Amino acid sequence: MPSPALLVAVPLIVAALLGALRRLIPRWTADLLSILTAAGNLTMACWWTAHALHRTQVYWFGGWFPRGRMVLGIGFTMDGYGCALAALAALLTTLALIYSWKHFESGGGHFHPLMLVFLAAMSGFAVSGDLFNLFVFFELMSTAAFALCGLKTHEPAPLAGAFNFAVTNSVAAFLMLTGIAFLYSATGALNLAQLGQALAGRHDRLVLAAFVFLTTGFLVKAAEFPFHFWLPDAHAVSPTPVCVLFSGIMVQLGLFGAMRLYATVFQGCFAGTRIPWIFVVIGAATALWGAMMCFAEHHLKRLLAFSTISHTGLMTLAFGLWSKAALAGLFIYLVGHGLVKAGLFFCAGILLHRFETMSEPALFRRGRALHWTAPLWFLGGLGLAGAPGFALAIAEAHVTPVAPWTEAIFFIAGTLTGAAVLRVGLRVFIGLGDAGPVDRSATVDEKPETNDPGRLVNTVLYFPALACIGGCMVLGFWNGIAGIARASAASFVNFSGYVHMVYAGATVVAQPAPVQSALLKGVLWAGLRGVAAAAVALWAVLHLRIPRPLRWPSHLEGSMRPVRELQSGHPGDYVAWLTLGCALLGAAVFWLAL
Amino acid sequence: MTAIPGVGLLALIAVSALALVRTDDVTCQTIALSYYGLLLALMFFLFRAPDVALAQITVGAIALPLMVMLAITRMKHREATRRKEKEGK
Amino acid sequence: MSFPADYPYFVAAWILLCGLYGIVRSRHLVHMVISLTVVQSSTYVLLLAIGFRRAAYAPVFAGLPVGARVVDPIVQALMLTDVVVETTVVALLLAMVVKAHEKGGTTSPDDLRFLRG
Amino acid sequence: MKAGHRLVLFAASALGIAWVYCAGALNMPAWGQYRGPYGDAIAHLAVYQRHATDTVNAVTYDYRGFDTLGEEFILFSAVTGVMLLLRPEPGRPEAKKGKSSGNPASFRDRATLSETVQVFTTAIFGFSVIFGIYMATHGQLTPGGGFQGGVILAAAPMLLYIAENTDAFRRIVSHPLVEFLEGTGAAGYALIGVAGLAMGTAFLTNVIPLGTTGDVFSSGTIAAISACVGVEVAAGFTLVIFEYLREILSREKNEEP
Repeated sequence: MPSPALLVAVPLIVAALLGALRRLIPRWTADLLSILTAAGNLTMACWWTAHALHRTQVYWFGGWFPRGRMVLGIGFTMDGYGCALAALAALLTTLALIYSWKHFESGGGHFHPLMLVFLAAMSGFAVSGDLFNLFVFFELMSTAAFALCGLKTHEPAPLAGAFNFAVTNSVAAFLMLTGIAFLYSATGALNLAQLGQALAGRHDRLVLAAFVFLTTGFLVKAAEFPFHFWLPDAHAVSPTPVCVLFSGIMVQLGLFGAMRLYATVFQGCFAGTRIPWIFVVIGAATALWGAMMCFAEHHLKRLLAFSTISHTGLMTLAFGLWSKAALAGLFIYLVGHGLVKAGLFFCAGILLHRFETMSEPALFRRGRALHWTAPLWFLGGLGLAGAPGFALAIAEAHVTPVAPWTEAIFFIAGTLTGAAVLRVGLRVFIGLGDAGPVDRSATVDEKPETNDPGRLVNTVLYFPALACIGGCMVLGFWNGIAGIARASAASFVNFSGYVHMVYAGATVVAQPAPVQSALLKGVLWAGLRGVAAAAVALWAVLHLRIPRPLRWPSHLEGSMRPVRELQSGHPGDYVAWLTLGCALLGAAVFWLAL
Repeated sequence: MTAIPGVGLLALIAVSALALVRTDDVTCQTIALSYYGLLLALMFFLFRAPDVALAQITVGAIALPLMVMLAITRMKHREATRRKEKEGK
Repeated sequence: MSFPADYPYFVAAWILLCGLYGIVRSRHLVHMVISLTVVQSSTYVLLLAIGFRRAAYAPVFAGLPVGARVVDPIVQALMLTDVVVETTVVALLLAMVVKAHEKGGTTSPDDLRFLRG
Repeated sequence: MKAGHRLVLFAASALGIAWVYCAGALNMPAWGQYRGPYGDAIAHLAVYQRHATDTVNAVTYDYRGFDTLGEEFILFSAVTGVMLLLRPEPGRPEAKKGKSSGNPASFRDRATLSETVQVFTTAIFGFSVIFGIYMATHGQLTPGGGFQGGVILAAAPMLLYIAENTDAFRRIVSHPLVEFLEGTGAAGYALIGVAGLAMGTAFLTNVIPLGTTGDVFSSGTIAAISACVGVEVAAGFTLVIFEYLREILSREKNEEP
C-alpha cells in the first residue's frame, strides 16, 4: 500500500531538486524526471481511487492519531471523489508535460519545478481533511499558478493577466482565511469531521458568516458569476500546458473545495434549509452567462476559457441539487469535461505552435493542412456539447432526472459552447463561410511559446490531444464509470461514514444499488444537443447566405458586445465585483437560513 | 493589564490602515508600510505572541518594505535608462 | 475595565474593508499590492483576537510551569503561515509589476488593460 | 467601468460585507475568553510529547508540520516564480545595454559614506549572521525559529550593500550555491518527512531521539526541520533580493573600471 503522503511528497521533492540543480541538468532529464513523477502520481492516485471504492481510509501525518474526540494533527481522507480528482490532476499534468517535451519554452528551467509543485498542491487539496490545510494547498496551488501564468514575459499582456489572477485569488484566499478563523472561534477545531460534529444543527449568524466567506473564497477559484472575471484573462495569456491544468482541473478543484466543505462541515447545519439552492441559482446563471460570452468570443483560448466557466456553472448546478444521483453525474462530468477541455486546449496549442496566433479570423482556412488536428477539434466540440458517445452525455443523463427543468440549462449551455467550438473548426479547418468579425480580444498578438524553428507538428504534440479526446470517448462507452461514480458519490455525501473514517481509521463503503437512469431519454437529449450544436455552428458560419433577420447567431454575438465591456481587464473592477458577489451571497444565505 | 494599551494600539492600527491605503505616493507608502508592520509586531508582543512578533518584525517591518523599495528602485532605474536612451538617439 | 467585548473583531472588519477600498481605488500597481497586504493584516488581527485569553502567558514553557494558563498556540502557528504567505505573494506580485512596467511602460492599472472584451 | 462607478459599486457591497462580518463577530466568544479545546490540548501535551518548550514551534514544525511543508513550498514556488518572471532575456544582455547608454547615473547617491558607518555596518553584518543562526537553531526552546532566523540571515548581505561593499555583496548573493541551498533546504524538509516513512511510521513522524527538554539538541525533528527551513528561507530571500537588484548591479559593475 503506497503511503498517501507520497502523493504530495514525491512531486515536491523532485521539484525542489530540479530547482536546486537547474543549471546542471540537461533539458531532457528535467522533462523525463517530471513526466515520470507525474506518471507515478497517476498510478498512486488510481490505486487509491480503486481502493476507496470499497474502503475509505484516513492517514495521519506525524502519526498524530486523535485523542478521544480531539484531533491533534492533520489527516488525509482517501475517499473516492478526492482520489479520482487527484488522479485526474496527475493525468492532465503528465499529458501537459509530454506536450511540453523539448521545444516548449521552459523559462530558464523554472517551468518543471513549478508544474510539479502545482501537481502536489492539487493532489493535496483533493484529499486533505483539514480546513487550514485546505487553505495552505489552495495558496500553494495559487502561487504556482500565478508564476506559471506569467511565463511568457516578453509581452505585457501575460503579466497583466497574471496580476489580475493573483490579486483576485489572493483576496479570495484572505476571505477564506477569515471564514476559517470564524469557524475556529466557534468550535476550536480545524479538522473537517470534528468541525461538522461540533456544528451539527447550529446555524447561527457566526456559522452563516463563516459559510459566506469560505464559499466566496472557493467560488472565486471556481470562477462562478460574478467572481469569474479573472479566468478569461488568465487563460488567454497562459501557455498551453498551463491552460490545460487551469481549465481541466484547477477551477473544478475550487468547486470541489466548496463541495467538500458543504458535505462535511455545513451539511448538518443546513439540513432542511434551502441553502443548496443558492448553488443551483449561481450555477445556472454562470452556465448561461459563460455560454453566451463563449459564443461571442473570437480568441481561441478565451473562447475555451468562457466554455470552462459555463461548464463549471453546470457542475455547480449539479452540486446544488445535492442528491446522490446528481453527485454521481457530477463525478463523471468532472472527469469527462477535464479530458475534453484539455484535448481542445492541446489542439489550440498546436494551432498556436504552427501559426503563432489564437485569433479566429487570422486562422481562417489556415488549418486545412492539419489533417490530424481537425478531427480531434470537431470531436472535442461535439464532446463539449455532450453528444452521445462522450462522457458528458452519461453525466447529464444522471443529473437531469433529479430536476427535469435543468435539462433546459444543460441544453442551452452545451449547445452554445459546443457550437462555438464547432464554428471555429468549420472556419479554421474547413474554411466555410467568411473569416468572421475581428474584435479587440482577437487581436491580442501572440508570441510563440515553443522554440522549434521549423514549427513542425509532431507526434509529441498530437499524442496528448488524442489521449484526452479518446479518453473522453472511451468513458462515454464504458459502463464501469457509472458504478465508480455512484460509489464515490454515496461515500461523499455520507457524513457519518466520514466521521467514522476519521475516528476509527477506515469506513467500508456500502455498494449502492445500480440506479435505473433514464438512459434512452438521455441519449435522445444528447443527440439533440449534438445536432443543435452543429446546426448553430453552420448557421453562424454561413450567416452571409441567410436573410439578415434570420442571422440569429450573429445577432447574439453583436448584442453581447456591450456586456463584454464588463470584462474590463482592470483588477480594481474585478475586486469590486468580487465584493458585490460576496455581499449578495451573504444576503441570500442570511435570508434563506434565518 | 494589557487592556488599555491593547485597545489603544488596535485603534492606532485601524487608523493607520486607512492612512496607509489613502497614501497615494508609493515611496511614502513604503515608509508607512514599515511603520504599520512595526505596529502589528508591537500588537503581537502585547497579546502574547512573541513568535509571530519576531516573524512580523523581520518580514513586515524589514523584508516587505525592502522588497517594495527594491521594486520601485528598479522601475525608476528602468525609466532613467529609457530616458537616457531616448536622449542619446 | 469594561469596553466592547467584540472590539478587536470590528477592528479586523474595518481593516479588511480598508484594504479592499485601497485595491478598488488604486491608481498604482504597487499601491494595490500594499493594499493587499492590508487585507491580509486583517486576518492577523482576527486570528490573534480569537486566540487571546485574558491574564494568560505566551505559550512558551521556558521558565513557565507546564499547565500554566497560556493563550492559544494554534492560532499563532496559523499566523506564522499567514505571514509567510503574505511575503511570498507580495514578492511574486511585485515581480509582475516590475516586469509589466518594463514591457508595458506603465504602473497604472488603468493603462494595463491589454485584455479587454 | 469608471473609477466613480467602481467606488459606488464597492461602497454598496462593502456595507453588505461589513454587515455579514459583524453579524458573525457578535456571535463569537467575547474577546479574551478563548475556550477552544485544540490549543489547550496541544499546549499541555507538547512539552511531554515533544520535549519542546516553545509550543508554537511544536505546532508549526510537528503537530501541524504538514501545513508548514506546504508553506515552505509556497515560498519555494514564489521564489522560483520571481526568478522566472525577472529572468534575463536571451539576446538582450543587460551589460551591453549599460555600455551603450553612455554614462547613466547610478541609482544611488554617490556621496561617500563615513568610515564609521562602513565599519559599524560590517560589524553588524557579523552580528546578524550569528543572531540568525542562533534564532534558527533555538526555535524549539524560545520564540524564533527557522523562518525568522532565515530572514535575518538573508538581510545580512544587505548591510554589506549599505556599507558600499558592493563587490562582497555581489559575490555572496549571485553565488550559484544560493540556488542550490534553496532547493536542498526545501527538499530536506520533505526528506525528513520521508525518513519517517522509511522507519515504517507515518510521514513527518519524529525519528530523532528527543533529548532533554531545554537542550539545544532536544525535540528531535523539530530542530532539524527548523534548520532546513532556515537554510531555505535565507537562500530564498537572498535570491529574491538578487533578482530585484540584478539589473542595477550589472550597471554598477560596468561603471567601476
